[in-house]
Amino acid sequence: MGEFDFSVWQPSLPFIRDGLLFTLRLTLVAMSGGIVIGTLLALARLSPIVPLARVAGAYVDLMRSIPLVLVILWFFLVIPFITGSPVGAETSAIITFTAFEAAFYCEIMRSGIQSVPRGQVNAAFALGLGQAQTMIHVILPQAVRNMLPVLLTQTIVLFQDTSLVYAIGAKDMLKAADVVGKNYNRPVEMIVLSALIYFTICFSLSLAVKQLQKRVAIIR
Amino acid sequence: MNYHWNWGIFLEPVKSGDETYLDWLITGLGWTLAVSLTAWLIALCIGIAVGALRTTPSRLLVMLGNAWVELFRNIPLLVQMFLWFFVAPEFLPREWSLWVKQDMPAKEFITAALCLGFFTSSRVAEQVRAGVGSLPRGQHDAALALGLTLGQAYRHVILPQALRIVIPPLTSEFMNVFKNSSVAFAIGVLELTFQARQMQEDSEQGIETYLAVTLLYFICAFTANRVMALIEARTRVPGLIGKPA
Amino acid sequence: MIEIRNVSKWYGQTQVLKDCSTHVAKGEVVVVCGPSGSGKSTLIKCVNGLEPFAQGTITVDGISVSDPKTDLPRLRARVGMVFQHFELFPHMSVEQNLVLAQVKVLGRSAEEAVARGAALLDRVGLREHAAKFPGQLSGGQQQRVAIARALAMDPICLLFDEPTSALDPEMIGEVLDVMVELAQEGMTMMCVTHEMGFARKVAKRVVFMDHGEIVEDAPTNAFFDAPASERAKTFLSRILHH
Amino acid sequence: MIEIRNVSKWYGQTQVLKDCSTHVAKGEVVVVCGPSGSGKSTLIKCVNGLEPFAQGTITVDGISVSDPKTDLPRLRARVGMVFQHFELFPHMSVEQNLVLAQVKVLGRSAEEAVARGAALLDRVGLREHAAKFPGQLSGGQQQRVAIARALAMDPICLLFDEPTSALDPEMIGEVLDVMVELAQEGMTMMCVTHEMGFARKVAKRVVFMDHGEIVEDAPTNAFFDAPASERAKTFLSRILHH
Amino acid sequence: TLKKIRDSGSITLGIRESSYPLSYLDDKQQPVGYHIDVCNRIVDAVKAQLKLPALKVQHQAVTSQNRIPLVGNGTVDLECGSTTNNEARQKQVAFAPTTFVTNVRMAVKKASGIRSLDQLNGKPVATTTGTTSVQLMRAHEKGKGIDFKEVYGKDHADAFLMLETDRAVAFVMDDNLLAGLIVSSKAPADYAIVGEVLNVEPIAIMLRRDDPAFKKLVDAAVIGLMKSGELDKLYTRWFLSPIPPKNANLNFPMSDQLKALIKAPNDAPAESFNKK
Ligand SMILES: Nc1ncnc2c1ncn2[C@@H]1O[C@H](COP(=O)(O)OP(=O)(O)OP(=O)(O)O)[C@@H](O)[C@H]1O
Ligand SMILES: Nc1ncnc2c1ncn2[C@@H]1O[C@H](COP(=O)(O)OP(=O)(O)OP(=O)(O)O)[C@@H](O)[C@H]1O
Ligand SMILES: [Mg+2]
Ligand SMILES: [Mg+2]
Repeated sequence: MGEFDFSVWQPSLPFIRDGLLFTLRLTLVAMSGGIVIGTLLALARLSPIVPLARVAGAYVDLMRSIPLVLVILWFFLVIPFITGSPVGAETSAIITFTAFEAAFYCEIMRSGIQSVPRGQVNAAFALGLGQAQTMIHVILPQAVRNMLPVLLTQTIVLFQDTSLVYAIGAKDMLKAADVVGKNYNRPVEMIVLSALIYFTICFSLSLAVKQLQKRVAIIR
Repeated sequence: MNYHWNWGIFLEPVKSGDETYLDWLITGLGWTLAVSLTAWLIALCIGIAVGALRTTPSRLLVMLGNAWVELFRNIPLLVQMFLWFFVAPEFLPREWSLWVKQDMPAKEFITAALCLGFFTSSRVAEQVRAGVGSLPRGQHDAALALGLTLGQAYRHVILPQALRIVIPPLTSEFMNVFKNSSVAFAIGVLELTFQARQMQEDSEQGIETYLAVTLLYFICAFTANRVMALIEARTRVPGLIGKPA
Repeated sequence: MIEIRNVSKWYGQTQVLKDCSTHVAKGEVVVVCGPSGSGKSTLIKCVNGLEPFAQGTITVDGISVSDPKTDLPRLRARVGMVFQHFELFPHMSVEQNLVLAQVKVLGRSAEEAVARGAALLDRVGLREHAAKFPGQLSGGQQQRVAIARALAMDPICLLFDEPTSALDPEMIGEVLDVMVELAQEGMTMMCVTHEMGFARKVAKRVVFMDHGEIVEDAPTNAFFDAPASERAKTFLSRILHH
Repeated sequence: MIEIRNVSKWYGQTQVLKDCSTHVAKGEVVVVCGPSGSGKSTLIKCVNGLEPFAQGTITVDGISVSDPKTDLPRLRARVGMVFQHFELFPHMSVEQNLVLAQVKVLGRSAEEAVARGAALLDRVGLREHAAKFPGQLSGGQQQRVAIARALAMDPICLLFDEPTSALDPEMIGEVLDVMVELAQEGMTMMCVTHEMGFARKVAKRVVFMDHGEIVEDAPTNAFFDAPASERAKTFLSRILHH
Repeated sequence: TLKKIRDSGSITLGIRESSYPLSYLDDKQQPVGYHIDVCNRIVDAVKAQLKLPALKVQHQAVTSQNRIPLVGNGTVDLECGSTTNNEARQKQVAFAPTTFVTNVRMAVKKASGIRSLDQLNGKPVATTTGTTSVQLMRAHEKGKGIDFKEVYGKDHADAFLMLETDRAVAFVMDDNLLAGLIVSSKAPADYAIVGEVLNVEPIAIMLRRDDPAFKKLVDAAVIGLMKSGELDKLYTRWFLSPIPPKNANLNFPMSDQLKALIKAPNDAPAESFNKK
């Protein structure tokens, strides 16, 4: 194949940008949705109501045991039967990622909640706070702070995983790069470009996480 | 649904030969296991070493360890597979490159196992570092105070405890290895995802195919989970149940 | 004020409280002591319903703790509790620690709660630390904030679970001083502690526990001068010996 | 035996040890005390090289700790150390805890090491617990195992860093008893502790630290009867007060 | 389907992203190609029949893995890619009359001197994962008692990359795709399509099964194109003139089979072709 020809990078930029926007949107929506649903799932898993805990546990274990590509494919094929009408690839991707990542955020939040010393619960109860008040004012804020780095690390993983939407033909950044690579028959150059972009973004994010960790860590 | 179900499909012979579709899936499972287990072994060895390096007092070693981790965890696995398979050999001298590309035995398998192994090692290293960091500093001091060298302290005191602590997150990683091995089809390893594509193209019973493959992946991940649980139970230290070390 | 009658409790197979009975009258200070694992913490947590128990009854100000009809949060709001490890909320400033329950449980307005909090901080000598976070205070200071937090709810009685045993020796004094003052003002208190100086000074009675049982329940002087049981005797000699 | 000369140490900008000098002669017991954060742990960890220091010298049995040519592991093997939180290796049985360093550092055979371990367990009264894991022992028992572990290396001197301050009051006695016995047998010891009874009984001198400085270094009786500095006086009154 | 289209006011076309020149993305990443044009004509017919001139046309990228389920579950109404019409698929979906015929052959580097499949014994041969070519190669190996070292790309471009980077000496695939890959490669003159035809495959537009009304309309539209000579024009535009993105000319004259099919349109599966 000989020498590389990086001139293909220039015309690819608009598509890369569009793909990146989709990737970011998907990441953000799935992250916020995933954290909210994940937290609820975590509460369900820790709740004393056994059936509820079981169901949530089964959901989480199932999601954690299947490759994401297959989950994406399944949702894409199955959602039309639930909703009665087909949804676009992008909507399907957003729903899938939220549902899938919720399982992972659930595990993180669960260990976050468990990392709060039992004495804190006792102290809150002893002050007369109710279950829900204790959860909202005392436990969750500490759990989130303790787990913030892990939550963000998971989000970086999520950001990388969005590349798997190729399975249902949604156009994320990697896909855009891929198509340009094929059009100009410069696939290798485009792979190198996407590797660079992913690395830059993920690396800056992980640096940011480290900074944040110092900032918000609870002084003990 | 407008779909023609055929659950007997797995026992039917494939179009081009005397194997059945089930044989295909079994071959696929075999390669999936081979890639995953090899990668996991690589990931454990490198991950533990790199993770431990990152907790040493030496600035240089810490930086090397950090570089390794950041490099391998910040690029999607799929992209890394491509880089290793298509880009890396181009930097070798011409004859080597040709040998790697045409004659190296099991080249897809080796590339996939190494790539997945390195990728996972960066995550294992991160967990191991966290595990070592969560040990009380006094353990390190106590080991040194007895006259153990730093190496002996890691070998006998620090790592045995840190590894026990990180078994739960390592369980997740072990499960992930099986799931992530599905990306190896991209460079032509004949593993489960590859066989699934081939089977659904050949048989046109896509849904049955993917259900079966999903189930197989689930079983792999679930087995991994149980194996780790067994290890966790086996290595549990009496008197420490429930207490953080 | 606090009536504990024939309380028993099991963790799985093991019985951790065996038919315990005692009481604390209004304005009285009762000290609970005994070896580690004897069930002191468990007993005191039963008093405000933090631990459920299988048999017996506990009433606080006439209200039964184990009655399912009792509004436990309301009851707890009237019983202050101070823990061995302070258990301040680390993500909130000292002031917020004092205000939270006043607003959420008693429904006080924010200003009112802040004012009450400031007054109590003043009282424990920590007015200037209101804006700090617990992690920025020494152990002794944290424990005094915890006492102020309990007092902010205007409790009818206070429970203490080894309030000084996680403190540096130097700081024990400052916390005990606050506790002695409270006792002298007539606060009803039930204290798990091994500070025998404190017990001698303010306790009306000492309750000695071992293996989940209340082995001795005697007026303070009688307990120190002539413990009735052998177990209490060895215990006392061990902790007073050095 | 231990010579500390003009040692200074910084953590970033803050100086945690300021020109500290003292010594422990062979067979002597020296107690170090002072408020929390005054640098006691830091100083004692400098003695066996667990903490590096910027200025000054420390020699143990004539060997300089900070000399880069010194074989630190060998030196440390000859200096026993006992920690506040015991720091037994939780994943090893009591016996393995005692054997590990004997085999790996001193190169003893396994049988020899086990025999020596058993003898020492006997001595601290824990022979029957050899097969247990640290998590299955009480705090006092763990600390006695930790002392046995240090003794198994046949050290020329022992360093203690608040060996009793993480213990339940009942268990302090059993650990102090072992330490007193060692002192009376002529072991060279440097102890960070607030157990003033112990200090009075066996210490030759008391070193008082505050803010990283050695404020006072006096014979035991002189220190207790008439502390020279104001800071030592208030400190003593606070910890003896209750 | 027609009712659904009327109710939703939109029709969804399934497109492929790199099936040159039947259905692929141009340099603006818009779907174009011979089959896309055919589909657009069918859509015109749908608009006319439903009297819905404002009918919205949506595109959904599909892959060889998901195209059939997506047609089945209603996500895609017309699949305008490069789907081979065969018996197994006819159990799942219906096909419009065949609009293209492809021959499975191989591409090699001219310099390699390879002219026939038999020369490939023991050599690495590339193909694309999950395509019928894989089976054809295996069947051929068995028949001739020779042994290829198969290597697999996850899509056509990857498989071609293997040929380009010397990981493989030949790439076995549909000839129109090979032609498309060659013209857009860095050095089109280096490659040639050679060797015997492994299989002849009719390619057609795919639609849902058991929907006679819709099929009738689609059939009529396609046959109309054929009868009017419109299809010839489209063929010329895509196979015999410069096309995007590189403005290269495939120079791929119409095969006799396709000429015959235009005269007598049908939707018979591949099996009936290769029987003859
Ligand atoms: N959650 C639990 N599950 C099982 N056993 C428990 C639990 N909590 C406490 N115990 C057991 O109950 C007994 C009493 O515990 P408790 O904490 O009340 O003792 P204590 O007297 O407060 O001791 P300490 O002085 O160490 O605080 C102990 O034997 C303890 O092991
Ligand atoms: N790793 C560190 N980084 C920065 N400062 C430290 C570090 N370790 C200790 N210090 C500071 O050094 C000073 C002395 O600490 P040291 O642990 O020696 O005190 P101490 O006298 O042993 O106190 P205590 O009685 O609490 O054990 C303290 O102010 C402490 O905050
Ligand atoms: Mg207790
Ligand atoms: Mg200290």
